[in-house]
Amino acid sequence: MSLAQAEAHELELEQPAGLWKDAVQRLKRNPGAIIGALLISMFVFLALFADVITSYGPGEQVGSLGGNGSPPSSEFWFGLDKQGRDYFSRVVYGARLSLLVGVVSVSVGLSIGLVLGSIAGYFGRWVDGLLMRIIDIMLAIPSFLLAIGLVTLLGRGLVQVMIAVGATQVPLFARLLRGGILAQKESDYVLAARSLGAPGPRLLLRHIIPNSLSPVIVQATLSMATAIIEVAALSFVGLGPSQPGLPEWGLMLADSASRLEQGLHLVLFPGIAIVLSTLGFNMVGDGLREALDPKLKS
Amino acid sequence: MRRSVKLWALLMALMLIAAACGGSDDAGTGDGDNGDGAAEGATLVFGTSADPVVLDGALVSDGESLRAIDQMFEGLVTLEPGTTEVVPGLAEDWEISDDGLTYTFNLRDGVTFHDGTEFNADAVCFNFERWYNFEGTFQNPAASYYWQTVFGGFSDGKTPSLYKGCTATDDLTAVLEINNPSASILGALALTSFTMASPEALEQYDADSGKVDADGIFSPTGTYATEHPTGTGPFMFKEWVRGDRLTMVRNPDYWGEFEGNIDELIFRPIADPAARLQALQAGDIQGFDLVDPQDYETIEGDDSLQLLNRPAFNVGYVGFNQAVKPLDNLAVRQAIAHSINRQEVVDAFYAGQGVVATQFMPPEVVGYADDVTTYDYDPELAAQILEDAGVQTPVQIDFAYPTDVERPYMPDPQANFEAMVADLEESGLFEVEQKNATWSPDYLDNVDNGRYGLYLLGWTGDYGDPDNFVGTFFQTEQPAWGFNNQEIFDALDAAEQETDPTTREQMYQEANRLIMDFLPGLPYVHTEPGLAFTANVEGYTPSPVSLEPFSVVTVN
Amino acid sequence: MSEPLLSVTDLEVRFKSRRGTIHAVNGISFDLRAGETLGIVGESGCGKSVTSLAMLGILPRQAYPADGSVMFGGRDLLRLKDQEMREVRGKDIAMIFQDPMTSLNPILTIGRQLTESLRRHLKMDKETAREEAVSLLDRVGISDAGDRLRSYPHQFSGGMRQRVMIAMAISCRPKILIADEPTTALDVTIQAQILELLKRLVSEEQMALILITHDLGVVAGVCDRTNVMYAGGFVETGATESLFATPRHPYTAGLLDSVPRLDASGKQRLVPIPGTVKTLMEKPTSCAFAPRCMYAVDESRREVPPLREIAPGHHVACFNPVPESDLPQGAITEAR
Amino acid sequence: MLRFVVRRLLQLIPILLGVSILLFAFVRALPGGPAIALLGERATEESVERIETELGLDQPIYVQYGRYVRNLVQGDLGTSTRSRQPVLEELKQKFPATVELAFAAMLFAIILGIPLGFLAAKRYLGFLDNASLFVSLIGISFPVFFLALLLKYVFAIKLGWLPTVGRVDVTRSIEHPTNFYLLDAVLTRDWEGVVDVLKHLVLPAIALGTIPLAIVARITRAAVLDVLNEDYVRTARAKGLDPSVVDRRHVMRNAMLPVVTVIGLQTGLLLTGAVLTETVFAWPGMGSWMLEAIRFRDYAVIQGGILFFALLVSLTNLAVDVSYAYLNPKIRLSR
Repeated sequence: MSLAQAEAHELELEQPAGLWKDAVQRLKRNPGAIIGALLISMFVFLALFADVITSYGPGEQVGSLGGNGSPPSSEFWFGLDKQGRDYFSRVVYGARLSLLVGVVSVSVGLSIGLVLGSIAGYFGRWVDGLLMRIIDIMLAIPSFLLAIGLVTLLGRGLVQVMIAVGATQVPLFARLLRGGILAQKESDYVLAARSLGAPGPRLLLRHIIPNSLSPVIVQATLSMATAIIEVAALSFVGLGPSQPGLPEWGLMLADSASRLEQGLHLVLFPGIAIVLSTLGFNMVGDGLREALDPKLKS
Repeated sequence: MRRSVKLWALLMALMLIAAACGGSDDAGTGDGDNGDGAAEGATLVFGTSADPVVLDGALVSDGESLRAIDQMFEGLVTLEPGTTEVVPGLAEDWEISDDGLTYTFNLRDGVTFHDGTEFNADAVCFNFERWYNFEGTFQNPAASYYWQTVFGGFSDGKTPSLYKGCTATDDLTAVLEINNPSASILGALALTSFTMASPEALEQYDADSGKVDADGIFSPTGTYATEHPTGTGPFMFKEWVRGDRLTMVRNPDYWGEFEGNIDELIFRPIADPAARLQALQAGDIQGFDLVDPQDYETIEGDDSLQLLNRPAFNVGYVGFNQAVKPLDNLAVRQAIAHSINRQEVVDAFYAGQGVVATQFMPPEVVGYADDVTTYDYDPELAAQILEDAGVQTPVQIDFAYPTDVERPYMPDPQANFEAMVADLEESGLFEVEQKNATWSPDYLDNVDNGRYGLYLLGWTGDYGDPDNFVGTFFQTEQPAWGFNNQEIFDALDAAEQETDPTTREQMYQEANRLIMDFLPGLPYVHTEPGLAFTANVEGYTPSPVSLEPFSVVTVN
Repeated sequence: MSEPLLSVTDLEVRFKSRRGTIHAVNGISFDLRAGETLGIVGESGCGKSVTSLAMLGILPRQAYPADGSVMFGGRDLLRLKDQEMREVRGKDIAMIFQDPMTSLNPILTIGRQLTESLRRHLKMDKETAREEAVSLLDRVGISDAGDRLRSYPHQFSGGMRQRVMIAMAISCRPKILIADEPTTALDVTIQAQILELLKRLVSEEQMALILITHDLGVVAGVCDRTNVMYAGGFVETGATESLFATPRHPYTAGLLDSVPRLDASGKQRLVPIPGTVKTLMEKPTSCAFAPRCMYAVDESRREVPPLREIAPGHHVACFNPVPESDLPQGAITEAR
Repeated sequence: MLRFVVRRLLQLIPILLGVSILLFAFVRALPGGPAIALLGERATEESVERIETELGLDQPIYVQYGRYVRNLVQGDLGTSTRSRQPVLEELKQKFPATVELAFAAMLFAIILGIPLGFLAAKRYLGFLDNASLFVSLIGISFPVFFLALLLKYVFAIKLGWLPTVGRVDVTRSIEHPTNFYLLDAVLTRDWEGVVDVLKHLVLPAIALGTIPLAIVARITRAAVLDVLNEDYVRTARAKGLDPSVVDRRHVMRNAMLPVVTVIGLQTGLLLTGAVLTETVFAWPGMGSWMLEAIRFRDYAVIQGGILFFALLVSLTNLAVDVSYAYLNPKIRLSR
């Protein structure tokens, strides 16, 4: 009687919890997920109350122009950048931008992916074949080059950049959902429902999709992390959103890359901000994956 | 996978030790074996922004190719180091006929090409004839840009050509004939595009051959320009690994003196400006060009580095496209000029290496007028001008700047743009619709087709002649400027034809005054582009047109 | 009677888990003589497998032998250093497991896995080990053993894999063979063949066999003596015939009643034992079977019944053993 | 097995054709063109038209595509408008640079990742396990370019131990039979050269290899944990085999199956990271080349380069499947 059996044995003894209740229970017990959730909420807080937290606007010129900005001081916690702007408020407003980018691009990728995935999964045959070939083509091209290509094509407005980053996530979500649907389609409860004459589309929307959602939710959280890094990377190679004075972490990092010697803080603060926000999403994503994984041994 | 865990760790440790101990010897690998003191046979590694395109002067117009070719080739005439004054090169002296149509060059004796063949008048005429008879993709403006700018057409006569012919009257005398007089020919011949290549090598490595694919697309196939460039210059070609490095070595039997001590000159492309500076700091390279003004302070502050500046030979300006209302109204243009604090922009983003421009030419170029109308920063005056002209304020204007580009006259377009827009909007006289696009090709495409009202642009001169500045901008009607001012067009045409230097200078000064009154745009800066070197590099003489031989440089 | 080959006294095994310590085995003792076949029978979760793993010292990470001793060849196996224990494991005491489908390494050839113990313990070189492996496969009834060595586990049926497991176990001529539910995963016809094979090999090699199973039929056919185990302890031990004929512990009787009897005449009602085995979070202080036992008396709920000899070689741990009269058709009425 | 490989290769053709069409359309849809990119401020109306006719861009689109495919089939990827070199020639230079970097990064990830994952699994829920989980999470969240910058700043600029740019010390001339500098140096027994190339490889490989390292460690840990619970490991221990033998022959060999798949997939993703690492370390590879090509609208290079990338990614995936089948006899013998 290995420990796993003992554990499973006990869980059954407590009254059987639904998948979600059980997941939440497991999440609470997972320290990583908790830390992740704290990190995310910190950044959400920063994003929502940016104007309250910071005493200067991100674009407001407070110090002298030129030079390499000034190091952190009591008044300007993160110092000033070369345009004489308060770096602390730029990093804080950067959080608002990054979360916005993350949310929008993931929802773009998610929605298109869901549509493609469900069509492919549900109709199957040549529709599935065709869509999957398209997905293969998109996956064959390294995602960053795809993003660069799309940005060059669509232009470098903030919206276009978000769409480009979102588009690179589409194959991921499409495949995940298609896999989920195919697995569900063969499962007994679907066959049973269909034998009772339940119409296909209603079946698809009411039962099949909700049940194949858990891996998609995990992926959505992880994709938030990738989206934030990808936009910063685009800015780093000079293809990020191009509104003047935009407080985008990647851009802030790229601009001060050559002045590491004296402007180290100009690189460190945005860099660490990217790492922490991405870490938050990755941790919660991991926690979710473990919590939602039905067959998980202890 | 027959390795126990311990073995994995051992392998990893070994790799790290090999890497680390390798680093124990002198960190700066650049200066190779010779240590201190003005030792003989130094090696200098120079960080360039990109690979040269090809090493054939007649077929390139990009800066990096010109820099490499300048080290290996020489023209009939050259420029006094650090200036734009024409001095003898491979030609000891020359006479120009009264009608300005014949140029007789007396060549230096005893000069040989790197492949040992003799440099003589036949070689000179061989080169000129070669350029004149270019066809196919060689006529493509991206290749033979300078021939077309200076001489116009080719032997196929599609467009008229200034070039009439070249005859070698004797071994050391070459006579060049042109169809109509042009004062800028001599200055132009100092250009890298008109440097002398060895006829023997040109033929042997079929510099002009190429293949034409099924659709008539001609692409050169010869190896002359990539593996066997052969000139008369102080350095000889050794090896070129694209993307990695271009290596040149000292020409043992160079005809002139070779003041420096560089035996091996290496150009290494580092595209990212930040990476270039870091490589210099770490000693992996000993110098690089196109220093970002933001880094001037860093370099000057570091005593192991030094900053050199080229005399200003460019102009940064805000273009006004008069095809876009209301920019056709002079009063509006004047008000804009008075509302932009050009001094603050130059002080902030040019780290003291820039000076506010008053006209579309730098001071060093002949024809510069000291007494042109100037437009000092005076928002009240601007308001007054608009009021007198009965112009409704705030005036709606659109203003554009290019992204991801760095030019000597505009190292950080976004910073300049933001400061200027702030000035315009603070004056309360203008409402600015901000636009931007990627420099190449979208931004330039939009400017050339007059899609922007106000736009940030500039120009770096090719050779020390006013025609190469104001001539290029305003001698003909262009969509970018959107105006048709015959008086200016005629003044510039006449000035270009004038051969007498003093009258020519007065004519260009008059033209500049005319231009600045008409105010087709607002010049705001001349910069002295920066180069950075390690402290142990001496003798490098920055030149306005970037014609800088490394043969005079010493590395201690 | 010869000196016992193996004698286990008061063996206790516990598991560390998030909810505290689980007492899987609570003090069992038994001896084993050469050539003897001992059956350990009980429902799943009663700790029988854990006992075998404890004896070999291959308990899972969270489990640990809390008390008692396992004397073998004059040494207490529980106190041996792992290096010494590895000399015993697979050489003197070998083990076969329940599910042949997963007990063989899927990516190694049968030959490789067979010769492993030979080369480790008997320091055989490759060639002799191969020949020995071929003869072992013959002995366990696998035809054309020669080229079978190069094939992989997934190319064998369940039964054949169990035969390979047996060949591996006996390869070093162990003194004791422990078989943990060897036939449970097989279908009935194969089960009989495997049991026959085991009986033949045990007698040929004069090995002692501990057969762990929940299937009374298997025990009846193979074992000389049988110990019935419940909730980590023996409740009844003795010769198999007398145990089957006169089960004195209510649990053993209950087990026998819940097994269809071939010789039963007419309609026969199978009586399941009500309730389930409760996980023991602390050492039992009373008869663990009491809550499910209709013979339970007050004492059963206060003290742990010791094993008492109630007939020659027949012990029972019960304060109110099933009286002779009720056997064998002692109907246990519905739980009250 | 061969049939399996051939079938997969045949499947590649439609995908690569699809990629080539996508690329062709994408490139033509890009605003602006190569002409202006080349001429910069010097572009004039006619000069732009002149270049475009030169490049045949004024011909109808299907003609251009016909030419493109015809050349492609003959292995002619066209000429770069920027360097006037045939794309194939440049590919010979750029491709080995990126592959060498990707390979070094992957080697770094494997050499550290597998033992780390293995140790974490063995000390399940112990300190090392939690620590390695946390470190690998940070590894995954660290943007490549930020790490590259920090590594370069600390080890190259501040400590000066390692070079900041390029693949080899410029003053050293290494013959380049294969353009894989490490291989070239070894082939020509230029041991000093080997050390020098290694020194140039260390920082970029670590920067690029950190994310794969984190992923390999996590997958190895999960795989080893699964295998440790398998019955055949218990059988091996019951045979009295030494723990190292059990770990190596039984645990690791089985755990490698899922790890190999991940390593394969990671190599594909590495090419993305390469673009960033190459920019920071001025590494003359495909990544920086693609970036420049897109900026200069160098059509032939964009099409040829990305198509080659796609081919590379598909071949790595195929190699992964083949090695998985080879490692797992169940699949190998059933084909």
